Amino acid sequence: MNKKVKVFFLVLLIAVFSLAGCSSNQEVKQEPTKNQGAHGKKDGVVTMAIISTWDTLNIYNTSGNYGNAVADQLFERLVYRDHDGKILPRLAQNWEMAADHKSMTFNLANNVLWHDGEKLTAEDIVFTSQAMTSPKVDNYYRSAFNVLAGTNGDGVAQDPKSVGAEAVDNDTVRFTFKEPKDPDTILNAFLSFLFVLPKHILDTGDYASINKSDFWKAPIGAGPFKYVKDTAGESLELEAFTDYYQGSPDFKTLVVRVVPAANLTAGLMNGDIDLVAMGSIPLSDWKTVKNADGIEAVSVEDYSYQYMTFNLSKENDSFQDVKVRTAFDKAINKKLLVDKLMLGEGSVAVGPMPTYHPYYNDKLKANKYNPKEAKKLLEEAGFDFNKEYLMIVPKGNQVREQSALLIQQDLAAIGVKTKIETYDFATLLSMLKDGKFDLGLLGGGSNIDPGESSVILKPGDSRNYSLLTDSKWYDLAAKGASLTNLDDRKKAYDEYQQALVEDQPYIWLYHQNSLWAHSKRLSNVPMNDFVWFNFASWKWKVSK
Amino acid sequence: MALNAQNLLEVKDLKKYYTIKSGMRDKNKRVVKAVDGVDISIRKGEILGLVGESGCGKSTLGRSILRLIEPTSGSIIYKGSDILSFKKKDVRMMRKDLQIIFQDPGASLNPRMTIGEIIGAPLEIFGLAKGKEKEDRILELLQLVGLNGDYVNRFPHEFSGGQKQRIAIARALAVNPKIIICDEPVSALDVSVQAQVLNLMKELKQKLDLTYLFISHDLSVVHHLCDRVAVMYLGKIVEIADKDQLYRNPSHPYTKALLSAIPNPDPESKSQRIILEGDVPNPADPPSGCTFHKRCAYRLEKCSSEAPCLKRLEKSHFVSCHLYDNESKQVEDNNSNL
Amino acid sequence: MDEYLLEVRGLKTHFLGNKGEIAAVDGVDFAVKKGETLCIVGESGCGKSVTSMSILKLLPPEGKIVEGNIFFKGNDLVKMSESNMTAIRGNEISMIFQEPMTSLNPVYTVGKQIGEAIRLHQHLDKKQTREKVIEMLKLVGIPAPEKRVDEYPHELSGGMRQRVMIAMALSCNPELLIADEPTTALDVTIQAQILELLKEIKNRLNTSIIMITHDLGVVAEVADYVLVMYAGEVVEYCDVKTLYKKPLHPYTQGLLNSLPKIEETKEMLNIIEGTVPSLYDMPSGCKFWPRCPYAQDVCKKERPKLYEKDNHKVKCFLYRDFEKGEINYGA
Amino acid sequence: MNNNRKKSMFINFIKRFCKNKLAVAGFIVLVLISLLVIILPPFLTYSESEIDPLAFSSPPSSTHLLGGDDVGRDVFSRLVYGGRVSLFVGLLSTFISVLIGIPLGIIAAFYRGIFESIIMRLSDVFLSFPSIILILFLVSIFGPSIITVTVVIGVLGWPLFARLIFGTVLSIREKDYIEGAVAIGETVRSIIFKYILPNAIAPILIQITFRIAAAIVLESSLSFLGMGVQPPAASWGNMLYNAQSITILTDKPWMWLPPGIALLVTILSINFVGNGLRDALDPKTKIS
Amino acid sequence: MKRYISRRILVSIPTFFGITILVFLVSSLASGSPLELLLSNQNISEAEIKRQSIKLGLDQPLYIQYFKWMGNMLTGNLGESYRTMQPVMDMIINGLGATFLLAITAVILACLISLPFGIQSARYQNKAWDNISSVFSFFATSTPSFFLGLVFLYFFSVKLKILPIGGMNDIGQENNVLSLLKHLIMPAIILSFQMVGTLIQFIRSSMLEVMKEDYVRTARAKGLKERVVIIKHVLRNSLIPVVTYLGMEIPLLLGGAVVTEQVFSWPGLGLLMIKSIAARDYPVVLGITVLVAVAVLVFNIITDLIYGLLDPRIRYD
Repeated sequence: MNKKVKVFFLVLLIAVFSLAGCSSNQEVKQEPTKNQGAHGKKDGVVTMAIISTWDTLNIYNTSGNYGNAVADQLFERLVYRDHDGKILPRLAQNWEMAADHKSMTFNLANNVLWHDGEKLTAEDIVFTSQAMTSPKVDNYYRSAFNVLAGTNGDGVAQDPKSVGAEAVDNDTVRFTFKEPKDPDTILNAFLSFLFVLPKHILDTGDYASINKSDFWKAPIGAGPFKYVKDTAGESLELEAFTDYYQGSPDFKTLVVRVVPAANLTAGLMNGDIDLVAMGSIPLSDWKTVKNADGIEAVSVEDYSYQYMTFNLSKENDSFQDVKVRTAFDKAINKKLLVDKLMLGEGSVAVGPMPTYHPYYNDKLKANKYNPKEAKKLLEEAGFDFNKEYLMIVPKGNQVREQSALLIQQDLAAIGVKTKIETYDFATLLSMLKDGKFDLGLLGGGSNIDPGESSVILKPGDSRNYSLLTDSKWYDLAAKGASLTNLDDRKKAYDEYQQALVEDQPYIWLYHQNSLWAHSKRLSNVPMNDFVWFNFASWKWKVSK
Repeated sequence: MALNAQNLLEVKDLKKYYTIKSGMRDKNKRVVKAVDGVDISIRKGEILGLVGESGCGKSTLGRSILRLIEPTSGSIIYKGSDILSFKKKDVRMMRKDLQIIFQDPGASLNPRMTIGEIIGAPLEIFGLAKGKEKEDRILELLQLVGLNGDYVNRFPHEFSGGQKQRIAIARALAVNPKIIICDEPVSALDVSVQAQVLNLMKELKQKLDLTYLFISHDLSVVHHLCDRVAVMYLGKIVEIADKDQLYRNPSHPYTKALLSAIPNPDPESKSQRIILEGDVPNPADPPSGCTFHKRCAYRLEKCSSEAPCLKRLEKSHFVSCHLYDNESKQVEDNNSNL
Repeated sequence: MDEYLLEVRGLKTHFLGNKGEIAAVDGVDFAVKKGETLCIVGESGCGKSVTSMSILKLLPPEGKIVEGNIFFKGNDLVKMSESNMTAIRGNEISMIFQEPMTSLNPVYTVGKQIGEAIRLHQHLDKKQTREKVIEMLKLVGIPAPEKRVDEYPHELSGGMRQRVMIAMALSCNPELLIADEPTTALDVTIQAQILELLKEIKNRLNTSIIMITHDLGVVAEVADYVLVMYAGEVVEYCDVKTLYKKPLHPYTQGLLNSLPKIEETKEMLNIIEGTVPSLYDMPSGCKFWPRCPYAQDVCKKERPKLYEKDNHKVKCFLYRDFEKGEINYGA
Repeated sequence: MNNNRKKSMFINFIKRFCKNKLAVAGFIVLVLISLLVIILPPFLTYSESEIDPLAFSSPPSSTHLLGGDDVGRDVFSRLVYGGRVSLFVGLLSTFISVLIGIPLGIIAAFYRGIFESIIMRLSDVFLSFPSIILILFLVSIFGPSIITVTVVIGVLGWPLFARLIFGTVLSIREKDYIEGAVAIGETVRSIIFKYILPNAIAPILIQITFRIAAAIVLESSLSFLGMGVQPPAASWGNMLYNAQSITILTDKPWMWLPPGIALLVTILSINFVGNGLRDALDPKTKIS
Repeated sequence: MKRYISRRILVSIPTFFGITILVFLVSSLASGSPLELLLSNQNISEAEIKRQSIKLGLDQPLYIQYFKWMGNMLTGNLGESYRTMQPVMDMIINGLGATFLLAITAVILACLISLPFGIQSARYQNKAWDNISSVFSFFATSTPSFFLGLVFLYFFSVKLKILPIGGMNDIGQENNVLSLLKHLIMPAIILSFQMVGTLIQFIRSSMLEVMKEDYVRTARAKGLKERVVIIKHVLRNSLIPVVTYLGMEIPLLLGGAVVTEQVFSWPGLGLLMIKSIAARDYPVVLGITVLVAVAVLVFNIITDLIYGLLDPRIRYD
């Protein structure tokens, strides 16, 4: 019996070690050659860091922005966009909006190949549109498709044939819309998320098979890089697609690696990381990074915004009076937030759109920081100074958590007592929904569409965090979205912004810059465009 | 069966079986018959010795009488009623009459209580004395067992083994018991101290009119102290007789071997010794028939199949052995004088 | 000197206890000849075990020999290096202990444990060792030794384990066997078996034995010479018959008298009053005087010497005239 | 008279405890720390969440003894308030563990049978499970806060005490003096309170000390992981939470060294005291 | 033996189900559905979130959800992560490998460090060596691992720059064992540190206990050299409780490495747990919890078996 036991343990031991071995990979491919120190580099390898996992390679099922960083390497989009919102051609060489604004035609580059060598045609785009509007397919971003004819408000099309996408010829695709649309809306809101999928692989005749397909484990796209292998949630290895129609990337391997924000700086400095793509370098490390040799650090103006929400539900009458909300806006020293917490790497917000937004209303009459006036306003409104107001803050964004403290101090200066509580996002959301709060700090902003912020102003929507009942502000934004004339649209959105300042359904606090950096090994990296997940990695140059 | 007038306490067919479930390791539950049908009676004013080797069940028997261990079956008649049928409350009251002294005096006293508290505890429990009366009684008891009254406030660890045993005796005496069960009270003590305690016990017995059940493995001590002796082997009484009869005329082969095995403190006397073969069998797996037969030099054929029962050999000399099947006088009330 | 196998002279072993240093063995002299059995007898704490451990220098870390000599075949063990000691232990002098239940390592088979000493001292190979082990088991009367050799101690009864211990001790044909209370933990019938075995072995192998015991019955049974110890000192030392016939020291007398005996019936036992004094708190003068019925003034002040007559040594002022030839038997 | 004896036993215990110099040092440090966190707060210039706009990440100075953190809060104040939280969580959670564990352990040991099976099997499950995983899980469910953290750590600590008291009671139950107590007619109640508990108190006390240390470490680990005491409240763990940035680690040691050292010193002191207690109370493990 | 193992497994089954039910119930008490987290991405529409939640069966009664989950689990399918959409099983196996590597290294390290310390301090009780190792073990047990981790990071990564700051591999060096070792060394040391402290004390007291045993005296009386006595007789017997302790400790390490993994971004189960908790990724959280429970049950059995190997008094049949 003893012998058996010993054998058993031996086997167990071997199993244990082989298991441990598996995780660190089985074969040692090549010994590190030459003078590779601790952080030695292989030529032709560029490491791109993101701070959170891309979750899935299925771009239509990814929950966050980090998936986009990967998707942009693997898949092609029709157009892409620079930092200022200017649309640049990519798969589509040029495009034309029909006169009735009900259809738009795109001419494709004609030498585009999939990673498996097949040719990419307009049929692929049509297939993608039809598949992603099919109710049989999971697509978180389906609502972007709701501009197309044949879809309902959520972007679902019961009959794929009816979807407004057609291949005019191999290199031409035409989208038709339910109602007249402005080209900006189409290019910004819709095409941002249209990653083209290969029909020749995914079209099995049954859309339901798309989600389950093994395709997503090692997707074949038409982007600058090919999938090689990945460790779920940790790292992803991509290889340059030498037949890429815009020209092969300058280096052989791109590694996308999940690195906690706290480790970004160290990684950059010791050469583990070549490029910080998604997620900011911690502010506390910013100085270090900026001053480091061999690192190109860029503070990129971001289009996201931070705001404070009020509980405006019927049960809570503390903030119903616009004077109170205005007073709060005047009481908060937003400049201090930007200067102290963000070390100046950001800007004070007036509305959801920053001053560099194409639709920014430069005639906005914003409230000025003035605690004295604020206090007077509160007194006029008969504000209850005895009550302690609960301010809830989601966990995770350090600047936001810290801003709560400064805001608390500012409010205390005008006699408003607040209590800060920090919760994880899920708990916070349910508190918001149930109205178990007085004030809250949140953030938003994810595309350049000027009406993007209206979602938090729509009564009945679960993102209506201030629990608004008045649809006034939402209607203003909706009006803007329906117009096809640029000037009309601009005017409508000016009005929208002015209304937000006057009524303060939310207090717009600040826009925080994204702090990104890359090794000086790399050049020609359009870091500014990264805000829109446009990486243009085929243009990066690596110095030898 | 009527209680014999002489008998203060009668144990009838007492059995204590343990099941050992050695947990995960054992699939069969095994039964250990620690005490397997013992009939014994203690007469008023006598010292009954109970001898046997370790594991023979003598301590279990002693503790069962006090219901410190719950016996499996049988009866223990004391003052006309069966102790085993007592409810909890009655058991406590019974303990006023029946007391016990343990082998290891070091372990039988609560290390966190002073001597006064230890001796005073039974007084309080039975409401025998309070306040000054109690203090006096404690002093009296201490003097009775030959200890200095100044010791009341000391803790047990400050005493030697012999003194601790005296304290234990004082505690047992506090309730004025009728019977004291002495479970190897001197075997942990040195020779010189053992003699002191033995003398004390004898003295107290006379002074306080006590009855002892004296459990021991030391046949010399038993010889010195006891009036009657019962020999136990593997849960059964194999022989019981008056002291003189037993030591002069041991009848059971086991008793004979036991007696001959005692080293004699006299280098000149070279008595022939009976050396038993082998060890005491595992109580969980005893031999069939007479449990002694495998070690017995006189074994008969039937010993391996048939278990003998106690038979009277002479007046108040009983033995459980097939050797005496024919000699033994058939007596009707076999048990009454055990 | 050469006639003695072992000679202990003025041995003093001290222990570092909680409350300071104590003299566990306070000047002990004795000697053992080839083939002779010496019993050291005394009550617990008298230093008899420490004496035996001192011989093999197996004292716990807090104990040390501070004075005296232990000559074994002419060599002083006290001065001997540890590595030379290991060559003697288990080989020329071996030992058996009181608790057969705990004296064997539970995780090794008995064969392995016996074989360990054999392989160490006799440099036998595996197979030879095993044969020798089985032979030893046979010698000590263990039935089916071929089977037992592969069993673990817990599978054996107490008596069997003590036999294993004896087998282990005898495995290298030692000249001296020290048995420290070898039968105390055993039942009477098993004790008889073991004593019988020891006697047989002594006769067969002519091994000298030092037996430590508190049981005067056992002493009478096996001893040639007896050393009575009290509080770390020798109080009486003579051959066994003399001791039982004519005990001289009041302590020895008291000890013998306090034993209940089957041959005689008396109402009360004779006792020695009081208890053994604490080693921390020894009386001045003779250590026994507080319990001694014959204590005189001189006993309280001076320590008696070991007085000797006719090879009968006793440490008591009652016999200080021994040397002058006058014998004054106490009582 | 009796009290005198007990008093002298106590003095004896103190003497033995005092022999262990590390334990005495630990005790003194603990007393100082406790006094500091209890008495000091009202006298502090800055409260734990008060922001001094001039003290953003400022190094130690005369106004801010240990400097300011990255929002300009006084590190020293936060250290003191954080100490309050850490000690509070440690003590209260241990108290909860004792309150649940001791009765359950006694019930299991005294009534055996089904009680023993259920209670001990349950404690096996609890003990063999990595408590940090369980605590993280529970805290995430019930929402992190001082109270949840305390309660969860406290509740999860019960098996330690149940096990300990179970073992102790069982071994004491085997002692002859319990049988002696039964023989003189003591009731179950007085056997528990007069005979068992006084003899079991030493190991419990020792366990309590070590558990307090462990609970403090657990709390600070949780806070360090961001799942414990939530900002703006301070705790030593969540002060260290921010030190996971390289710059703070390298350039602003005043922000992470003080809470770390405070934690280390506190835990070390408690462990020293626990060890001293063990030496003084439990003669078995006493050496020399 | 076989019977023993199968019975132990049988006994473990109700415990296992008990744990799953408990964990599942407790997780249902959480406020907020995990999918609501998607609301933070403003590009995802509410309608799609609802569709997804129906697809995942989150609208169904709890017991149905439990049975579905349980049924899947029995076929080895722990569901898919809400956060990463990966099969939970794959994620756990990935993390388990990393954690196991870390844990085993730490255990081996702890043994290597603590054995000589423990043995020597038991042999030279109350001598200088003993005092040093006792103070060392106190520091080891008292230093919170995250603090020590930060200090190590500060010295070895930031100041001396000789060890990497975190992760399991250098980028592009996934197959380089040397690089793996470099990454492994700090977390393994930190993780082993607390164990070292406990182990030293454990080995020391266990050895002191054994050294008092009669059979050690027997061994000495046989003439064995002190070294042989210590190794063959004292150590062998002292290891029995030590192995039991380790057997208890290893499964605890599987989850207990949370803090260390966080400090060094070691991609193990602990880190996965933290991330999943933050994301309300219940399939993963439940999966890890259940897996750790199974590991604990399995290790208990293994420990028992090792115990039996070391101590022949224990028999399984």
